[in-house]
Amino acid sequence: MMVVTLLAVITLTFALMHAVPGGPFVSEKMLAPEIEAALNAKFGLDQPVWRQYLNYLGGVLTLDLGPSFKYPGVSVNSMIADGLAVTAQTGMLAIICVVAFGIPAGIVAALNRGRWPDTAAMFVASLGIAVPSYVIATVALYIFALRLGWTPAFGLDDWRGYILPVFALSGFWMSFVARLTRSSLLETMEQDYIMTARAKGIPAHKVMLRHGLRNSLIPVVTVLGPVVANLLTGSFVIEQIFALPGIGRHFVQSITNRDYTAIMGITIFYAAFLMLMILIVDLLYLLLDPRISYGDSK
Amino acid sequence: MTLPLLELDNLEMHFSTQHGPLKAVDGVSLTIHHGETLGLVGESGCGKSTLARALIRLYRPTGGRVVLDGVDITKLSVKALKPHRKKVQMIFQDPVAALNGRMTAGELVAEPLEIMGIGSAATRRERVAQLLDAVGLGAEASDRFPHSFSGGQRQRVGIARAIALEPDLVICDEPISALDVSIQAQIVNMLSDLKRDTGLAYLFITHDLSMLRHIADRIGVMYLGKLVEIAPSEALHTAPRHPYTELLWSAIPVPDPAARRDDPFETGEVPSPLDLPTGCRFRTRCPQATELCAQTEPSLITQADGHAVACHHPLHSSTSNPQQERENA
Amino acid sequence: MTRPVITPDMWLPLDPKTGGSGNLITSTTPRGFWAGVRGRLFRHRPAMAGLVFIVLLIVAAFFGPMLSPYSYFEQKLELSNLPPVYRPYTIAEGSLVYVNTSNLNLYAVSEEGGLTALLRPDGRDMMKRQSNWVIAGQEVVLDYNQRPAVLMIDGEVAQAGGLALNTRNPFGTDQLGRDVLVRQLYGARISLLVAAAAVFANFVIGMIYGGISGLIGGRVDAVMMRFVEVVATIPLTLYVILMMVVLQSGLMSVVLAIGTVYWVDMARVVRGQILTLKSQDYVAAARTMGAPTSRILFKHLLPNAFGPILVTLTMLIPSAIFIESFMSFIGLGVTPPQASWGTLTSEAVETLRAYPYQLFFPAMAISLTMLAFNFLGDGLRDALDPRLSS
Amino acid sequence: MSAPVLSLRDLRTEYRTDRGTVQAVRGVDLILQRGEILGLVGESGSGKSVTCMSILKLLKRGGHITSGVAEFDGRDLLQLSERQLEAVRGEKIGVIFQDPMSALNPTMTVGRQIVEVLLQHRKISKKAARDRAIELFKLVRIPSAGTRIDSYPHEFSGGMRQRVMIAIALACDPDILIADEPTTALDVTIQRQILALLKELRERLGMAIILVTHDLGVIAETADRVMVLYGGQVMEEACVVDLFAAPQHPYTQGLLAAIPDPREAGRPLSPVRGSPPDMRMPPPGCPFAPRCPQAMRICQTPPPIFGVHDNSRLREGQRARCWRADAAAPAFLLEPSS
Amino acid sequence: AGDLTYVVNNESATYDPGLTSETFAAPIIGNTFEGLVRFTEGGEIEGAMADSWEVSDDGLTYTFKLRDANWSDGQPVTAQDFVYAWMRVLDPAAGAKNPAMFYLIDGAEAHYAAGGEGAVAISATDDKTLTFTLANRIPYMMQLLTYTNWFPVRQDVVEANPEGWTRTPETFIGNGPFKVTEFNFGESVVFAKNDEYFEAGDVSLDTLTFRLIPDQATALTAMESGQVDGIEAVPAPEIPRLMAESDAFMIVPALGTTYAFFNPAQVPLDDVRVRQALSMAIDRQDIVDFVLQSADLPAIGLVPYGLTLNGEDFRDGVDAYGLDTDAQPEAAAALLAEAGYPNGEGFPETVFVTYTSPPIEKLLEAIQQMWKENLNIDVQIRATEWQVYYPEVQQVEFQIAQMGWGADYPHPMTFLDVFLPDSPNNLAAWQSEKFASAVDAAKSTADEAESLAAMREAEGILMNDHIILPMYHRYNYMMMSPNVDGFWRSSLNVPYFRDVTLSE
Ligand SMILES: Nc1ncnc2c1ncn2[C@@H]1O[C@H](COP(=O)(O)OP(=O)(O)OP(=O)(O)O)[C@@H](O)[C@H]1O
Ligand SMILES: Nc1ncnc2c1ncn2[C@@H]1O[C@H](COP(=O)(O)OP(=O)(O)OP(=O)(O)O)[C@@H](O)[C@H]1O
Ligand SMILES: [Mg+2]
Ligand SMILES: [Mg+2]
Repeated sequence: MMVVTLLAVITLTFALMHAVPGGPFVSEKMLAPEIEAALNAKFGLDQPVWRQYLNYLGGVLTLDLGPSFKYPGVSVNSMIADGLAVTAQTGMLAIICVVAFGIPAGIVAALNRGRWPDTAAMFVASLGIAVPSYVIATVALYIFALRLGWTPAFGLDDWRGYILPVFALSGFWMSFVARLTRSSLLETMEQDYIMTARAKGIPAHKVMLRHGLRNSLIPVVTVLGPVVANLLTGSFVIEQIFALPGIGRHFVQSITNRDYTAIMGITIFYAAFLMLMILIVDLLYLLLDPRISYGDSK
Repeated sequence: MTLPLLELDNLEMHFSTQHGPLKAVDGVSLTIHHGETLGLVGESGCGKSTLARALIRLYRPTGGRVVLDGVDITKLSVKALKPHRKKVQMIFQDPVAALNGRMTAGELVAEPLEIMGIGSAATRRERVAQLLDAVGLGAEASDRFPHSFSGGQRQRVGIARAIALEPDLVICDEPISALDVSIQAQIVNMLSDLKRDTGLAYLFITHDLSMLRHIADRIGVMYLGKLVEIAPSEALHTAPRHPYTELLWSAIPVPDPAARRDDPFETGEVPSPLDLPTGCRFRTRCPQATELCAQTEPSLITQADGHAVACHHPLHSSTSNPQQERENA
Repeated sequence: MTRPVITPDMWLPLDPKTGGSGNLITSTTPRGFWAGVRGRLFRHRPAMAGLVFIVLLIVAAFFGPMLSPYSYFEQKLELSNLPPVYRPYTIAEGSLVYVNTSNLNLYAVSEEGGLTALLRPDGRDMMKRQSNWVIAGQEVVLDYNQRPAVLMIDGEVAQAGGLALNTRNPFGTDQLGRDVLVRQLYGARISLLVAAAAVFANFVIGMIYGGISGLIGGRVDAVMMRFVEVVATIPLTLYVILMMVVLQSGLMSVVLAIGTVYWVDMARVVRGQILTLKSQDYVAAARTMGAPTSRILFKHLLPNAFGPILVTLTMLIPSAIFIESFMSFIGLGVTPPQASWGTLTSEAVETLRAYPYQLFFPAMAISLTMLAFNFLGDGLRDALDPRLSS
Repeated sequence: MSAPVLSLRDLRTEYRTDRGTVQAVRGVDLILQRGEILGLVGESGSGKSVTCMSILKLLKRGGHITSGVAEFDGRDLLQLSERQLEAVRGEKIGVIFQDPMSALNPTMTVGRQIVEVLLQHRKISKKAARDRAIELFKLVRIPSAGTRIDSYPHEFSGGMRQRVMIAIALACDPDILIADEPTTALDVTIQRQILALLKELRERLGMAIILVTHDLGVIAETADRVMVLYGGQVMEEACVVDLFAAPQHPYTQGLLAAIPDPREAGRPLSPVRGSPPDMRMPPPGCPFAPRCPQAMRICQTPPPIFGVHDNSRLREGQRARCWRADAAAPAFLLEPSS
Repeated sequence: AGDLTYVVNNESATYDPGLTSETFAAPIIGNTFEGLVRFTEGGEIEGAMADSWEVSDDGLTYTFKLRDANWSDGQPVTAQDFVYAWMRVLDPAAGAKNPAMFYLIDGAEAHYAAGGEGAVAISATDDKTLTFTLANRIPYMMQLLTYTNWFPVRQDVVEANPEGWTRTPETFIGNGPFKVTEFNFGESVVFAKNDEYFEAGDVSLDTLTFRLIPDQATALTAMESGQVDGIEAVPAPEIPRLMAESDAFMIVPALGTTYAFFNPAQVPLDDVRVRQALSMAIDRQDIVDFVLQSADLPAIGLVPYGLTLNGEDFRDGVDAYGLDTDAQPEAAAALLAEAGYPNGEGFPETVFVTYTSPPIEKLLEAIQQMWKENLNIDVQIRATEWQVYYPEVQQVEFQIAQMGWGADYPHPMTFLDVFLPDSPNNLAAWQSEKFASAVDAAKSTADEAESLAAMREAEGILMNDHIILPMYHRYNYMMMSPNVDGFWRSSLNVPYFRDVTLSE
């Protein structure tokens, strides 16, 4: 199934990529036709598309994503590997932030439903959702790096360099997860078994954590799965603004450059990653709710 | 004899659990005729609800057949099943879970009518009011939500919903245990009237044996996934043949403080459906158990008087003498 | 309890007619789930505030631009980048100026407090970093050798006055001297439309798709979810570029692009919810009644999954607004000089350092709208849960 | 008579909904002695469950206790903070909820749900808690306790879930057990065993039990004293023998008359006529008056609850909220009672 | 001594001097390689690898004597290295982007067309003598030689790893003042002083880091917070502020002109009066003052200021072609009326296409509004991604297209060449024999004054036909910390760190 999906992704992306105008050799200046022809011949782009497609598939089978068209001498494999090394650092921290702040914020808000911690948390969360990451990043850079000088403007050379990118990366998802957790938790807290737990003399916060939370996590996990895939494969905006050579930036640039092999390679990588995460989410469902089964319903 | 309304042929429902297969229903055969009330009693956890759910195709039975009005519905597709749905309705054991909390009582009761496209909105509303009245809720209940009802009130919504379509068969999974006796009486009367007037049949699962005696034509007794005895109501009450039935009978509480029994009631440990005893399933608790019981599983044998029992050593039997058999062993 | 005075006739049997069932409330008009929802929603104060805000916004977006003396495209280049509030300097009685320290221009302040004209310097000394004017007979010098620049009137360092409102352009002007307020209102039309499209796509496609996938389960679910993965992974940029090449650039294309790809998150959230809910007995009950899948989905499952759905929906709104600006950037969306909140925000971000306040209005507009939607969503969620009504 | 372990005075609880306020409990008094089993019967919807849940302030959203005192252990439970109540719940007072199916957390194994309460109130190891849980499982007759303890609620039958609830409530050997229809889903053999278990605990630990049930057989076999509720008020209270022998309130009489008689199998049963009151707008006088076959004009005035002191017609310990119990009531109204 | 960090905004596709045509590669190649000759800061040609040179009388044959200089691995730079480098550019299999630049050498074009076969007039007579012969006289040949494509490369290194040799420090062997010590793809390139450089004694920096920061605003933040020493560009909206207040701010002549193409094959632009009206209706001064707010100069011609021939700036005394730095609304409206669109009535739907770039879009919005106000016509703006825009423009499927040109070498011809009939960059497919012959005349004469006159004539032909709408001549705006001395950036966009010293 996974292979079929991947094949579909490859095929569609390949088709899409060749369907859109432009090509890897469009640059600042026009090339004379004979020069363009020479370049196309060199990279095999003079062959029919189906042939290129088959050739490409052949390469993918051997796990070789080929050389970058735009950056000769840089292999797509190494582009992904190096990019991942950078992206994963901020991505991991961002995921930790999302989970470590988003979920607790949602819990606190739910616990204090209608009181000020709830209002405050949800106000901040609404802002976090309403203000896109590039605005957060730019404003944060302006304030913290320039005005206050607390953080560097770019680079991950010391821990302070991580603060702004991680903050900008996680802000939206943190807010979203907080709101989702709160909403789901409030729903769960109306169930009869919560009353049972309270009747057992379990303190309110434990009731919420032990009985409420787990039963509320399905939507949160649903959302978190792809978020993990997204954060670990990078965000173009953040990597662009903070000058991080991560996958997200490589990916968007590969599209701008019509760097065919890079587009394909990163898409495949991302697709595989996303599928893995969604698989994990589906498995987590089973863990979270023993009533779920993936059999055909009667 | 006319075609039975429902026929279960060796119905099996096994669950797979982390502790291995759980034989919740393990080969039950029975028939229900039009206009008949079949009571079903048995140990808690013996598979009554599972049987009910399997025969209504909420579970896909793992074995056997369910024949409804001459049609085998065991393997029908969801679509093909739909016309048969109308014939069988169910009152669920758990009223909280069985009522959608986002619908008012009125909407809940109107739902089957709507699905089957019966009547106009106005006539439906009238019918809903009628139904709610019939179950003793009163029309003002129609715009309340399940959560605002007491346990018994909820159950009555479920009952009203199940009879709304005037089905041929209503499966009642403990429909009245949450009701006070007066309302029990009211509902039972209503169900009887319905049966009389429309020829409705019931599969009535309950633990209230005295109520069952009152309404059931026949009663089946289940034990650990098996039907161990089935007989006309009166016969079963006056002369139970299976030792388990007798045990059950002896445990009925009597509404008379003078007849109070304060003895500890020890009947041995109930075996687990995960780990069934060999031979007769009741033998571990049976005072009459013999070697034979441990080896061969008795099959349900219908005797001349229509009384069927699955026991090697039946009690009160006209055909066999338990005393004698015990000596033989 | 005090004992009532008892008269002998009180011991007579009660006439069944008078005493009868006076306890029963007759008359209650049948009220369904949705009627209750409406009632509860109308009593939810934050939700109503949100709703009122959104309605006002829509009204303002459609009628506001008509009332403004400016149009969204009209430029006044020399009055670019003016702030909504400023501190004027008094040169002489009735002669006020505003100094824009970011581009070192001087603007005349009208009697009403509007910034109405650029005052071109009479001279500029690059070496000393000074510009000079003669205004109302006074020698005015702007010295930008120091930071922030200092205004000197007749050799004296002048102090700026208190905050004044720019009455000509209450929200200030943008890089091309256009009125930000009108552009903001105009942008609301586009962004709200895009938001509505996204909401619609999510509501219709996302909910139905996810619902069916979760409810039917098994192989159908597997295939449908793999399709979601495919949609989620094919590069959006390429897709948008293709749309742009195939279709005319414009709002409809944006709506179409968003509609076709922008429902996968919702589909997955809905499916997750359905998976937990479908094993509930009330679903079983509906099945025994022969309820078709669609009814089980819409009547039973989705109303019970509304919490996360609404949260997801409200969070998708700003994303859609920003996706629109991204699409516009690539060339699919609105064309210049049209503006949407998304494009206004990106423009403001570009000039963040020089004119930080330009970000305020678009960001505020989106944030307030979001808050309004969140309030409304929360209210709706509460209203949809009859248990919460108290 | 020793001091009661729980005394509840003038409890009033209402549910505020957007369709009006439901006056679920309207001034219930209740005295529970140590080691006593108090049966609570009454009309469905009469406020039995709400009374039980009010004692520990376990009301669903919208529920408000508007007055009352629940004295336990020298303290008024209704005045305690949530934190203080937590120490009482599960530990001193155990609760069995009416709906065993939805009252268990579907995503937690039943074992953990029992272990949890033990770990909360007892300083014991996880292992010991688990052992105790298995023991409790055996006590409530769940077969192969050792393995089924790791099952999830949905894998249990209704009766088994109910027994899990019982096990949870009994886990800490509470002083008071509030059992709201604890055996409705159990077959009679197990029901009898469970009731025997409760009686044994009462003997052994002096546990006091409030037993809500509709099964008058169970009441007859188990309860010491019985309270009959109707319309959110106590209609009658008596020791179990007196109640069955000489019910004073017409509602109680009607209730007893509705019990199916095995000798009359197949005949229609005789329910109390009429329908229950709408508790958003309870009748001004006696709540039962509109349905009472013997209603009098005075019944439109709320009757007080009469006790022995007010009226010699009642037996010791018997109370009834009916004007006919009033000393002033004309003699002709009184049926020859047994 | 010292370390310096300089911010660049783009990753270059390749750092191979022969293959690239990107401006982004120039900073790296310009500091690691040197050609035969180079520019001085003042714009004069001086010898680099070449010690001396001779040009034959017919101006066709060039002979260079190389000085003793080494590659960064210590091997001597030879004439064969140049021959190899140049012949490689002319081999289609190598994939060079700019072989057309070499077509002026006799036989080169045919060689390329034949797939790398056939004689080319380039030869090394010995290790230190290099000769080549042109097909036609090229007045600006010496300037051309400063372009990276003419730099030498080492055959052994290139052949060992033809694609990847520029991506690892070990194989990236150059002959310039710095050598690469680290390549971090997408992040940075780190250089150290090249001790083998022939003027190594003049180089004072120990290490030099080019940090890639794609976002100009971030780069500016890094600059203003002192994290870096120089940035190659500043965000357009910041120019006025920085111009006024920053000591580090630098304005560098760029030899670039921003203009729009009119497509004379499309209605209504097929009428020269319409083209002229459109051109006249925009206020170039306002654009510079209020839209760009920079030091850029309003353009009313193609060739930018600052190109001097025969001691004269090209622009001096050149006709205004009916244009002005200010708008001429009345005259423009009159022209438009004459063309049949009085007060803009009946003006057909016209689309102005451009590529996505916020400052350019702003500019076009201003122009759009000027047309609306001055001519009462509505012109649509359509901005698309470069990759979509450029091929579309190449197909001549546009009405008005935004474009610009930057000099490859400091000579007016680099601008005029664009409009030759066979130039791939002649996007409007404007065919003018007169223009071609004027350009030819300018190239074939050895007399600078004559050549200048011919080029001015050529520009006149172009401008009078109003094929382009010139907007402004651009400058580059960058920042370099005030304690960096000796830094200069050529008008061809190469920043030179060779002579940099750091003061405290
Ligand atoms: N959450 C609620 N909101 C509104 N009304 C409620 C709510 N819960 C209970 N009620 C009402 O309060 C009254 C008392 O309910 P309660 O559950 O105590 O009845 P009960 O005596 O336990 O009945 P049963 O025997 O059916 O369980 C009923 O009229 C019921 O409708
Ligand atoms: N989904 C399931 N997965 C695994 N086991 C199950 C499942 N449902 C029921 N069982 C098991 O099947 C057996 C029969 O359950 P069922 O609910 O049919 O009992 P019952 O006769 O209705 O009992 P009760 O009278 O207590 O309701 C029990 O042992 C139960 O644990
Ligand atoms: Mg059951
Ligand atoms: Mg109750």
